[in-house]
Amino acid sequence: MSGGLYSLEKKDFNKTLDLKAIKPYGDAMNDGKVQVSFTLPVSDGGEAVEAAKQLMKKMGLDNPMIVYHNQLTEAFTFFIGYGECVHTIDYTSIKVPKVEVRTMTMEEIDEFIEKNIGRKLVIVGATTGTDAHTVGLDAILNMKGFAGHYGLERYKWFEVYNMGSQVPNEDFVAKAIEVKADALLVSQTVTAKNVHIKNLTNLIELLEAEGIRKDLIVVIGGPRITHELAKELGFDAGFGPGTFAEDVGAYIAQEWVRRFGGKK
Amino acid sequence: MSGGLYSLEKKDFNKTLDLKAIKPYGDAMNDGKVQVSFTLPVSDGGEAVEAAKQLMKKMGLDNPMIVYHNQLTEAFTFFIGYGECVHTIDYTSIKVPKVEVRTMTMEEIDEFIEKNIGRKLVIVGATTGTDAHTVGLDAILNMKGFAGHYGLERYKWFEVYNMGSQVPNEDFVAKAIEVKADALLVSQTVTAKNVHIKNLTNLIELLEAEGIRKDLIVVIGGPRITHELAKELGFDAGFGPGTFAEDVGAYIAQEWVRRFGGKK
Amino acid sequence: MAEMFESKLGIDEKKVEKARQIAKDIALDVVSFVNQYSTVSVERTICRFFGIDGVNSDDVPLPNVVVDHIKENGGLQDGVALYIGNAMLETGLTPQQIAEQVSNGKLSLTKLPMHDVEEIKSKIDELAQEAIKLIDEKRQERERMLSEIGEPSQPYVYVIVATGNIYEDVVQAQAAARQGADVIAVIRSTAQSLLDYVPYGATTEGFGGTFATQENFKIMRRALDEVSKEVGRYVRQTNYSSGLCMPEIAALGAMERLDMMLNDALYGILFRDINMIRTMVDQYFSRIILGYAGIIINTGEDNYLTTADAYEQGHTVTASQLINEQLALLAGIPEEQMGLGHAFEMDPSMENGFLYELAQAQLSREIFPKAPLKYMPPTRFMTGNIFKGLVQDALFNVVGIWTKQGIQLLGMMTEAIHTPFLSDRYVAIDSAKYIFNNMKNLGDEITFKENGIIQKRAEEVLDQTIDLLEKMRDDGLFRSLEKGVFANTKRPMRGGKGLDGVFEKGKHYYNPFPEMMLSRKREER
Amino acid sequence: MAEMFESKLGIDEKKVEKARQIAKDIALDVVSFVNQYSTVSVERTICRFFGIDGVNSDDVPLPNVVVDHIKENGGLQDGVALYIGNAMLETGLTPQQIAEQVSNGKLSLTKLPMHDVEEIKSKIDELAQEAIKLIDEKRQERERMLSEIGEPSQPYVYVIVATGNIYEDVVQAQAAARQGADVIAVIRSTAQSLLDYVPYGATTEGFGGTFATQENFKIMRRALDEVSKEVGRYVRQTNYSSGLCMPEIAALGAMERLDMMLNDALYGILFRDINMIRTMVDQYFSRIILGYAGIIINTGEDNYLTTADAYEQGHTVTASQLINEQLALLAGIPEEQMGLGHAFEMDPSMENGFLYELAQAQLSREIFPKAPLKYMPPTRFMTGNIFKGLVQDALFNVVGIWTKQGIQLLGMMTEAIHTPFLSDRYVAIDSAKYIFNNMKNLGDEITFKENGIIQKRAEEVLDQTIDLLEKMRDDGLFRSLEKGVFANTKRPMRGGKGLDGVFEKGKHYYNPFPEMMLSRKREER
Ligand code: B12
Ligand code: B12
Ligand SMILES: Cc1ncc(COP(=O)(O)O)c(C=O)c1O
Ligand SMILES: Cc1ncc(COP(=O)(O)O)c(C=O)c1O
Repeated sequence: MSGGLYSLEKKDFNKTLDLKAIKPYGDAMNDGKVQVSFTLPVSDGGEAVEAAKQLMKKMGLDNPMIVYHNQLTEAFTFFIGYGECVHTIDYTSIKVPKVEVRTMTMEEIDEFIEKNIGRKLVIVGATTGTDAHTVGLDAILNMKGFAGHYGLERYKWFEVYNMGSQVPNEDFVAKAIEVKADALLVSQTVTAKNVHIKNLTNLIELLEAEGIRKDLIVVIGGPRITHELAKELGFDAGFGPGTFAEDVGAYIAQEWVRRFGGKK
Repeated sequence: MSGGLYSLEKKDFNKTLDLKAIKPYGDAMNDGKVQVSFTLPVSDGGEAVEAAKQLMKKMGLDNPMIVYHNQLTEAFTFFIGYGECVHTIDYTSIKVPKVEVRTMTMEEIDEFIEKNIGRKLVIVGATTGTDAHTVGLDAILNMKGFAGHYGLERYKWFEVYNMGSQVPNEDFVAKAIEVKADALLVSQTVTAKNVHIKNLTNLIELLEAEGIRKDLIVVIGGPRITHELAKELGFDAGFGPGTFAEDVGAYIAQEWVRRFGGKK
Repeated sequence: MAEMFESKLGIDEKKVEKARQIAKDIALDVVSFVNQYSTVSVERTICRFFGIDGVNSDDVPLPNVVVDHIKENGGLQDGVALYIGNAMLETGLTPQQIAEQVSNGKLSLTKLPMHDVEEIKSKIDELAQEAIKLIDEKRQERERMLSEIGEPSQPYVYVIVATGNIYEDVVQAQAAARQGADVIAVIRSTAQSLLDYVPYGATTEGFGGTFATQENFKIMRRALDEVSKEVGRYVRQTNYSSGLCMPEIAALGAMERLDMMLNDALYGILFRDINMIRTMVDQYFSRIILGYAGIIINTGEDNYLTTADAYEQGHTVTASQLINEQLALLAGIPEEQMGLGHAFEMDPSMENGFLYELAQAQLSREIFPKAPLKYMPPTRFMTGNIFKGLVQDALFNVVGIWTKQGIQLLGMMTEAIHTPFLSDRYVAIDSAKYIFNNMKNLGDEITFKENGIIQKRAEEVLDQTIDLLEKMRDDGLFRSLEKGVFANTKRPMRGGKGLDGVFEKGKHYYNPFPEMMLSRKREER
Repeated sequence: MAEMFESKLGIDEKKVEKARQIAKDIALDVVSFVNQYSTVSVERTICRFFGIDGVNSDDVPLPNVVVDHIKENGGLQDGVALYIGNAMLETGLTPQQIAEQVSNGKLSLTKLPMHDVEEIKSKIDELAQEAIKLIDEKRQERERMLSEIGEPSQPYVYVIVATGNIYEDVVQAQAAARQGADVIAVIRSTAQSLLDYVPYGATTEGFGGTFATQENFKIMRRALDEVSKEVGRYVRQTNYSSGLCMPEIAALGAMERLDMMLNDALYGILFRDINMIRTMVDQYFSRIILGYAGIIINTGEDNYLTTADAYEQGHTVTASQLINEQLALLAGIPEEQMGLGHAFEMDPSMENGFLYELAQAQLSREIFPKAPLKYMPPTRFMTGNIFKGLVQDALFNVVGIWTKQGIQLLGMMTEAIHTPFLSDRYVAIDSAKYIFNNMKNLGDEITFKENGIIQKRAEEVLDQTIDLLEKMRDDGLFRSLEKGVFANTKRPMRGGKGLDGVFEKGKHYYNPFPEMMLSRKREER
């Protein structure tokens, strides 16, 4: 009942936030807490647990704690662990490329195109390769749109061709030429074994072979697509989960003007 | 429809098991797949996701994928990620200290003590310090035991004093002296802020101050206790989750003979 | 057809009968249409039944070589059976030898002199008997194993493996069986359904799945038989026959003792843009085979709800199930083999969504009392939040045990991320087993409030189903699909993949199997 | 006492009445016993109500200084109020000044000349009125805020914070509120319940929890009021008063507008080895305070099932709830403030365990129709398998919404590992909100089969409860606890901590609060 009560063991880490060296947060700043789970190709036992802990240590997780381990089948054991991460990240130095676009509503986009371009922009969209997922593309293109946001078909100043799914790149490019597209919209969902990378790279090659790459705004989207990836693969922009039609619509309209000037 | 069908992209890792360099297993040998989750003290956004990925890279997780991120409150974002671990563990070199004991049943233990020691071994058990968790200790000591394994009170050749919970180390040691204990059994469940380490270290110090450490078998148990830790702290053995009375009983009986010879 | 039942939902049995009758009309119309046609895959199936197997030096399967050969030479309208039978009579070779010779260009089947048609047919019938004998054996083998090793209780715990490598699949399948799985499905490599041939041999690379090949079927069957004995529970094997090779894969399944097969022309039409005539013709033959072989079919209504809203379009699932039931019955599939599909796809953010889902699942149960319904987990609303996902899957399992589904395809918490890891499958099985055991008799214990939310919802869905079926009967199935009745997806009757593989049966066309299998089935009853 | 109810469980209302009557007998017996005693903590509570606060240079709280001083000088049997009142009359100082002087050794309360007892009592009553006014204000403030800001629907989502640092707790509490929490409990530092004083000031270090201090209460209250306005939902604050300072902490809670308090002598007896007389005396006064202050109490029956088997000992929970209800009523706590405890602790590996749990939860609901029952998550069978744990918590949430529990203390998937991380709490809230919304009206929609597993189980528990209560009435509560009726734990009547702080009230003993508070409560009705 003396003052000694509060002289508890001191925590041995600095508890102030330093954006130049951020760490994971469990329930105190910089405690570094990280949860992991993984399977090792060994049977369960003391040695397995020790191996799991050593692995966590190599990952930079101090005081590794294996809180659960269970043999899944002979020679495979599943682990759940918690540890304290020693690594830090300089948050202030991170710069992420983002699609540069001024947000606009459907009405604003239509008005913008009418004023600055004066004709309908022609768009061809498809899920290419062997990919059969159309929900994302339809969310962007279909009249009814997605989560209360109308799709580009509803816009007065876009003319939209939605080719659907499993479209070979060759057919896609042929259609682009046929309808004199201003922009191509590609959707890719299946990313297992990086099949999308191959397919997307091939599309750019085809467009270049046809000599039309520079005349088109070429955009990709999908649950695993980032703008960064799109740029790397030679596309103009990439759109990930949570995209709405107006994000893409605004981008295409503005990019068109940026690239090809005002009314031609 | 030609033979090209199977010339798919090759996986770029060796898919054979090498116990000198094991890696996590997602769904193929050596794919290295690890799941992580953690919170960073920054608001959500592209930069936050990038920071999370960089952290994963520092942990040695290649191709880091943030599959979910959600702002928990301003300036805190939760991440779930998957990546491919680059680290390997030499499983063949792992040796884990284990309690050395020949497994015996209750009857065998009683017989063993009767034959080799010829008198009841006196045991004092307690949950010490401020810890109020008795279920684990009772599982080992109480008549009725745990999961169908009788507790040590049921054994003919053990005399058991169960002091219950929240026992100060001083009282515990006094009792040991009073009843001329052969073995002390300590249970520790609360490990927050390493309170158990402090408490257990203090117990050994007390025993040594009293000059009785070497005369006693001193054993600890609890959900976070390992034999390794027990040894480090100066105890004779440590018992973790899943321990039954016969594990401890057999150990005490055998260790007593090992240490103090046969009948005295 | 359905037994007398006491409905927990208070639904009117007469309405159910009415719906069933309309569905039957729709199905009869389809069957009488498809009976006029055959397809390249039907013909390749006949080749396979006759023992033609292997690939040529270009890796083209010999059944394709033979059928393409006859097609190119303008003889397909008569069916391959006739040409093979004739060639056997003429050359004395086995069908396999004939195929090899055709492949080498040493033999032209259409150029051989034609024997008497009745003579040819009796040769063909001989071959067919042999094929059927093999299937009979496989079927008996299954029955024997089920009774010797043991039949698990329903819902069956159904999990997928999808490593791309059949040997890795085996490791994972056996692990899953040990953890408690009752059914193992080997997911096919992406878009295999669009291949107009069946790949050959054991394969170790695939995209998001492993190729369905006869050899792969065999390897997995052996592994599952082994582990079945170990765990004392017959572990069922599943693969996919929907797609351009529907009857062919069905035949391979029958020959390698698969126990279930995904089999749904509607899935191919809607989600793979396969031509509707092609796949309906294929489906009819494939179902005759599967029905005969004792293989449970799995239909794909669950997929509708991945693109259409589960609340608004719940009745489309029921309507499609009823049509699929009738199409299956007409192909000789008994109710006990009808794994009609549906899915837990109600928006998780919907107030009382669980109640609506419960109503729909119970409705399926009551309309199809004998069918081992195939209940699919949430997929549409799964995100990368594996923790939330695990809870969604848990509620799915609650509905599964509560409404006594037959086949519970376990959800994986990583659904939106990757094909399952070994550990994902463990977590899913562990969780499902916990729920199934902990809530074992929930379904027997609970009744629904009269005219409450659940009962009303069921009634609403049933009424909407009847409305839809009536419209569909007016239009016919094909026209209805053109209008986009299912999955918000419209498909033109003459569009899609594989139409060029359809042909009208000629005067001499002969395929011995449908009649043989159907009549034997009839005798059995 | 309970309203007429239509029982889903088909339980016999007469049995419930009978059980309640026996429990009342037991409680009356306890109250008449404890009425003869007071304790050091009751006396310190009076000091606090009189405005005595702060610590001396040894960090000893002044209420302790004053009470110990009187005790040492042999005056405690008359109660501190009398001495303080007398000293005020004698010195003209405020109670705080008096305490400071005592602490400095400048004043000896027992040595002052004694004024007329009636005069002293009227001085005391004046002070007491002021204290009560403050509590009234706090109570009205709560009511105002509830109606202005908004009252969440039940089950309230209740989560704990436990960082050890009140400022870190604030961050986490506000985050939780934003995510959807309705109640925030600040877990106390381990074993604070064994401290015979209340620590002082804002604290930043604790073991597995944060010290309960008046300042910490204030800091959290301010933070929660702030976030309540932000989220448009009044967020309740909870702390713990069970333990050696039961009435003292209750008083601090009343003064700082806490909304709920853990308050259960039985918990202290069984799980903290606190002497039963001490804590029963303390509890009686603490409940009078809490009842008056409009604070919901939380009882600790849930804890029984962490050591005893939930299936075998389910009835001990019910029996204890009934006793706690009667003890609370006698202390003026209305049913609407009775957060009686129970827990989801059925062994997850038990066949139909969910059904038994459902029966027990529904039974609690039906026996205590107006009480905001506090339903505790699985803890005993939680392991390090966070995935399995999340599913156990999900089923717990299902039972919570289904049986309309009042206060759902959310389980954390990391229960067996650590006090919750910020993200653990998020995952728990997200999952509970999903289930509560998705199954909103499940309870209204479902009825249980007559004489089925669920109904029979409820009846069995009720019968066992009556048996147990009858035995307990024969023995009296104290003797029963010696026999180990609850939680498989035996406690001697004269053993345990804190007995030396109990004393028999002397002839002049005076504590103005019980009568004042109880009579005002009576008037209110
Ligand atoms: C629906 C679905 C299906 C349906 C598709 C129906 C249809 N008509 O689309 C069916 C049942 C047919 C199906 C089949 C298969 N599927 Co699938 N399916 C899904 C599911 C459940 C939902 C996808 C979805 O619709 N999301 C909703 C939309 C709105 O989101 P989105 O696509 O991200 O779109 C948004 C943004 O990304 C962006 N966007 C998307 N495209 C574009 C394009 C442009 C230009 C722009 C600007 C923006 C944009 O905007 C959209 C709106 O914000 C996911 C699991 C999941 N929960 O994610 C699996 C999933 C995508 N499928 C998967 C797989 C493997 C398959 C199969 C290959 C399985 C098999 N072996 O049989 C098959 C075959 C399909 C194939 N070859 O492509 C995997 C993919 C794994 C991977 N990353 O590689 C997933 C993740 C499931 C899993 N874990 O296995 N599937
Ligand atoms: C039951 C329980 C309680 C009960 C305890 C009742 C009682 N009489 O024991 C009550 C409700 C009182 C309680 C209170 C608290 N608890 Co508690 N409690 C638990 C719980 C749910 C189960 C523990 C248990 O009984 N396990 C079952 C037994 C059989 O397993 P076991 O102890 O591991 O024992 C086995 C082995 O370890 C070994 N063993 C154990 N002891 C010994 C000794 C020897 C000599 C040997 C050989 C072997 C051995 O053998 C046993 C059999 O195999 C855990 C959560 C969980 N699911 O683990 C939390 C938990 C242990 N409690 C916790 C906490 C923090 C508390 C509180 C401090 C919370 C608070 N601030 O109010 C309080 C205060 C208690 C205190 N100061 O100690 C934390 C501890 C965190 C940590 N690691 O520090 C846990 C993990 C929950 C959590 N996540 O917060 N708790
Ligand atoms: C009925 C049915 N058939 C087949 C498949 C898969 O076939 P594919 O190989 O086209 O992906 C599915 C997948 O969901 C299905 O539901
Ligand atoms: C009724 C009751 N009071 C108090 C507590 C906690 O008190 P302590 O500070 O002793 O851990 C609990 C914990 O479960 C409880 O149930």
